[in-house]
Amino acid sequence: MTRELSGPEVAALAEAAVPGSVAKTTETACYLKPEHLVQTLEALKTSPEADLVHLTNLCGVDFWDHMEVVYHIQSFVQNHIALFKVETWDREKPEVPSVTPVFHGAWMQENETYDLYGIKFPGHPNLYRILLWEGYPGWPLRKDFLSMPGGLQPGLGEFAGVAPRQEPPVKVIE
Amino acid sequence: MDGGGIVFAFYVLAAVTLISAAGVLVSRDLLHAVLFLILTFVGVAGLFVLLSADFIAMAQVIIYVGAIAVLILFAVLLTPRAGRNNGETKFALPGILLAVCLAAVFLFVIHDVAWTTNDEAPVLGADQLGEALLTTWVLPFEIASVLLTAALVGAIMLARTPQEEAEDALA
Amino acid sequence: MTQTIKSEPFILNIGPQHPSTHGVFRIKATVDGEKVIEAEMVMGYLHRSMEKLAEERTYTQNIPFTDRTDYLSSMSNNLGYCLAVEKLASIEVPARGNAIRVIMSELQRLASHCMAIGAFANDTGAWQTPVMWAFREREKILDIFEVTSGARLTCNYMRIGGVAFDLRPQFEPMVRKVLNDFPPFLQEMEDLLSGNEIFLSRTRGVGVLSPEMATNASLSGPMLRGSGVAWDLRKADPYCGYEQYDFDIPIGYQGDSFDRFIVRLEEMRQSLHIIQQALDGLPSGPHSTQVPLALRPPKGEAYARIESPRGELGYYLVSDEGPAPYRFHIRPPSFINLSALREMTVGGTVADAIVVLGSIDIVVGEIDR
Amino acid sequence: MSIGIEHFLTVGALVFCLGLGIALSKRNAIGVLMGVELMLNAVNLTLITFSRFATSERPIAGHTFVVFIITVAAAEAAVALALAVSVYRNRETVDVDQFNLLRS
Amino acid sequence: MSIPVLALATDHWYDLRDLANISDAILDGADKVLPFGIVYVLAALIGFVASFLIFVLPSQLYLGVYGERKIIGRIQSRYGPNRVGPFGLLQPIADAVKLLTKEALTPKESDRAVMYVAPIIFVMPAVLIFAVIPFGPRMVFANVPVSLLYFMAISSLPVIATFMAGWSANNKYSLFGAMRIVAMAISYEVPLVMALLGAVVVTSGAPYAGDFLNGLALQDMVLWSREFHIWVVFVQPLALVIYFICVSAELNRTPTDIAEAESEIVAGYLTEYSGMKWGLFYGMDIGYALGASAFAATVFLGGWTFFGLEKWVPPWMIFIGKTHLFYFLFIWTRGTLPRLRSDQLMAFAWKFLLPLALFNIFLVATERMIWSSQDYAKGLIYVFAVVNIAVSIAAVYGWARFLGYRPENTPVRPRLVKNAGGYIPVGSEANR
Repeated sequence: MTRELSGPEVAALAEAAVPGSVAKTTETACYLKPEHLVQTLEALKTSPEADLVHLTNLCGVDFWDHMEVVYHIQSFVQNHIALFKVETWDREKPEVPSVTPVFHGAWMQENETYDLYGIKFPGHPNLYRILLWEGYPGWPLRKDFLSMPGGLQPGLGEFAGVAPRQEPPVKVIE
Repeated sequence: MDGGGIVFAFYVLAAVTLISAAGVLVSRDLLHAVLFLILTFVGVAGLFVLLSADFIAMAQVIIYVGAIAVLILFAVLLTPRAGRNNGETKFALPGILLAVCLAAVFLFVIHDVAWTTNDEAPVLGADQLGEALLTTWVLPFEIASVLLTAALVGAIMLARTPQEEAEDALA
Repeated sequence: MTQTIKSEPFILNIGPQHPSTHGVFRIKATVDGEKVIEAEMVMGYLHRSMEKLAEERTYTQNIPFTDRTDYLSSMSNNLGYCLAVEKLASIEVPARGNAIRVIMSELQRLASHCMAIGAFANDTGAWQTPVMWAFREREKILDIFEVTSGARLTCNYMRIGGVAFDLRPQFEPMVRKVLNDFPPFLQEMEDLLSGNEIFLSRTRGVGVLSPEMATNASLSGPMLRGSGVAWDLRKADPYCGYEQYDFDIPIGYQGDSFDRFIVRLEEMRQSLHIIQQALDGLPSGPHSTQVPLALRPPKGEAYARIESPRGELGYYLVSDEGPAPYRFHIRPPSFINLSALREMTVGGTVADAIVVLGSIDIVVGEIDR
Repeated sequence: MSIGIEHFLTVGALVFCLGLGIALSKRNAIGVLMGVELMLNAVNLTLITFSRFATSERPIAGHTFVVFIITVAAAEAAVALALAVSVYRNRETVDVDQFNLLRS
Repeated sequence: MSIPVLALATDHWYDLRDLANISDAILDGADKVLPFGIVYVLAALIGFVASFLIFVLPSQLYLGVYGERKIIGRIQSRYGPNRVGPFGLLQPIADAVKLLTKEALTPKESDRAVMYVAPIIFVMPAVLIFAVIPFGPRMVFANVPVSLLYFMAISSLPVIATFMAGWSANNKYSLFGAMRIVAMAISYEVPLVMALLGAVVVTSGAPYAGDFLNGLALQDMVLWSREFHIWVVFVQPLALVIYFICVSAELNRTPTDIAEAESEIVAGYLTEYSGMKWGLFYGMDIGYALGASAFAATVFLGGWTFFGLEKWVPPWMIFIGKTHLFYFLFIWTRGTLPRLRSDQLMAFAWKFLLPLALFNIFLVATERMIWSSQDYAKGLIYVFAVVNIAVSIAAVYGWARFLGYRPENTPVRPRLVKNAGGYIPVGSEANR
């Protein structure tokens, strides 16, 4: 059974590898500072006790006010999986350093995240819109994409008789 | 050589040969020129058949059409698009004039000489040719084989790139 | 005399409409003669924005979407998504439901690998025969799916907390027939292809991936195992009670296309073995737990993955206690397996590129989603 | 109406002169080569004609010559094409007007 | 120089064992009424029409189109055409009608003249090939003394047509097909000629009816197998194998169809063709394969003879049966084998087939010397047959081993491990 490392465990590993790299820790995830991201993952990949060699999953999540990039990294020999996150608070020009130099497998997934969220990955060798075409208006997986006039929001708002979802913290762009 | 069939065949074949040879001269596209050249070879092979040189005719088609023309096509493919222009040099006019003069001389000689001919076609099959090659002409035959080998080696050496030579030197 | 060599490389568009791209996928290859010197992937022709759409459907309504991603292995896709929701909402699945899920996903693996090796042989130029033989066997599995779920290709059979319906009485004899028919068929394929000198010379040493490269490029499934990395989520991270069953992980020797082919062939044998065990020990009891229709999982996130026929199929869900997932992310194995396509094709010929693409076993519906 | 030696010789002469014209006038090296091939073919035709019509003790000699000429032509074509390709590679042209390396 | 062929059948026109009787009767009758010279044209027409009506057209439609689809269907465990007519027998006609009514598109940027001419040039040699094939003792349209060379010469022409087709379409896939076919034609012509040379060395100069056989004439090769009661294939098994491989490479049949490799370059030189222009290429591909089969049946399988059976059964039926049998080999390989890469195919011609063909010539020339020194003893040829079969198998196997054929070193089953983990080097999987 693969052990899912808890947030503090991952943070301890990351701190041991690169001191000062952890921004904050939750129960499941370890938030890294963007400027230390590549260095930390590189160190964890080579260190035998962490052995985080397989970037299993990389995706973005939009939380209206900020966006996160989520990294699931797997170790084959230790058989554990670690969850890293990086936050970016700039909605106009979100940027997270690219981990493609460390994990070649991030090539496609960062392209996809850029395509659907507009998060730029400096250091990526060839960042382009992989699924949509160049010049496609907007970033479709952002929550404010295609917000309709009249205050309708994406997402399934409600069932009958259930209180509506709370207002988003960011103003909807018309 | 009488008979309506032979006369008809000769004129058709001569027309094919000459028209396609002229086509090689006038066509601007190198590839079209090669295709005309192939047609010329086929026409000449037909004339060989009329001259009851069956073996030579077949050898003409196999070697000229099957090998040399295909080789030329390959060379055309290997040179990029810019090299496929079949235009004339500045010496075109004098060259063609010289050819025309030479043709006039040839035609005059051909029609002026009283040729003594035999109407009976000599029996010249593949077996006679083989025997002649291996008895009377055995020395040229061997020299031709050496020439072919030399051409083979030379062609390979010429067409090699410096990279390939470097690779072979390492190997 | 200058010694520069000027050859004229030109761009060859392999696809989007091409017999060997298995859908609308395009490789923009720069070729020098027959040699590929640069390959760029162009995809997205089939993009249906599933991840966005799923944010507007309830958790149960999203199950049919997962059918349409990897349409050649819909059962596995259903399963991966249901596992993610169950992990998010902490739902237990009864033992019978788990066993049915195992049987179904292994049958799906058989069907998908049939298609994979058939299409792969087609890409090497075997004129339709292997693919037709594989289709013959695949039909039997699709018949089982039809009897069980009512659909052949997009089954929509798994539910959150179990499976949609219990098994029909004719299910067991049909599966037994498949178990009987498959070993001779696998032997047939081995005779037809594995020992074929032409097939060997087309696939051996073509598209070689070192284990380091395979790991670094996040590959999974037969691509990773073909390179000699023993990694199978059914062993490493068992789900649905895979730990009860006895089976082996097949791994390749040097990571070329032929290794991926024999790994797939052997995986089919192991799948048969698993189905045999699961069918013999099929527990009785409910096939599903009762789950509220308007499922509202607690706030949080879950990443669940399964070993789909193409590799690690992961679903990353974020819930905000709403009736629909706040974020629905698919980790599509064949999309990420393409990361190494450029490394495998550049330097080979165009024909090799086709073979490499066939050995990756892509499904364009899953790449573009 | 009958076909005699003059007819064949005329065809041979005309093809030869056309080949000469091509060889002298064409700019492309491969075009020049084609002209040379045509000339050789015309010579073959003439030789076979004489072998057929001439009163000789050994008429097979004409055929033998043709075999040798075909051999030489094949070798020549191979070498000439290799030359053309390698010249193109080094000079990026097959224009015979541009082959002026020996000019000071 | 031509050798008198034993008249197997009577001279009556109704004797169907030799269809030349009918045509002779027609021509005799026509000669009495028509002016001089017309009869030559008529003879050519009869020969053309008869060979097409009796052999090429039915074989092409019903073996080439229907039979091929049906047989490949059975190989692929499906039914094949079964909708049009009884057992789908009208399928080829339906195909032809469909092709004729389709629009033949020409791309805008193509070389229109060349693209138009290419299918026509492609068809011509396919028709010309059958001129020299002997269907029966007297049923040969043009019994030229160098008919074997004639076949070689004609079969080198379609390459030009396919090159024209590939070049003129101005499509990159077509250009790939054209490049490949030109490269392949040069390579495979060489072992093909070498292999046929072996057969010629066996047959030429053997005594027959007080004269000597001319090995370059196809009819004489048939007479050779009739005289010595053995087919050339038994004396020259290696030559037949090399011939088969080379000819399927030249004809673009499937194991070697790199010029129109469907999974790689869409349809190669045919990519831009449609309608009946494509249909001509498709139909004449079958025509060439039939011509190659007829040639192989004549040279290697004894032509219209069948160990004396030709006295009772019409020889042309025996010949057609043999041709179809050989054609079945093409269909069979098409249905079972994957395709080689173009460079592998080229290497196969030069590294494998050519040395074997040279070895074969050396072998057969030695035997020919022994045979002529023994005054062409009839029994000796059977000894040669046994020796040649054994030596050929040994030569093929030995040369393959020499070139690195090691089936025992190729694992066809993957390694099995019990537990997941990282990379497992080869050899250390036992302790997992």
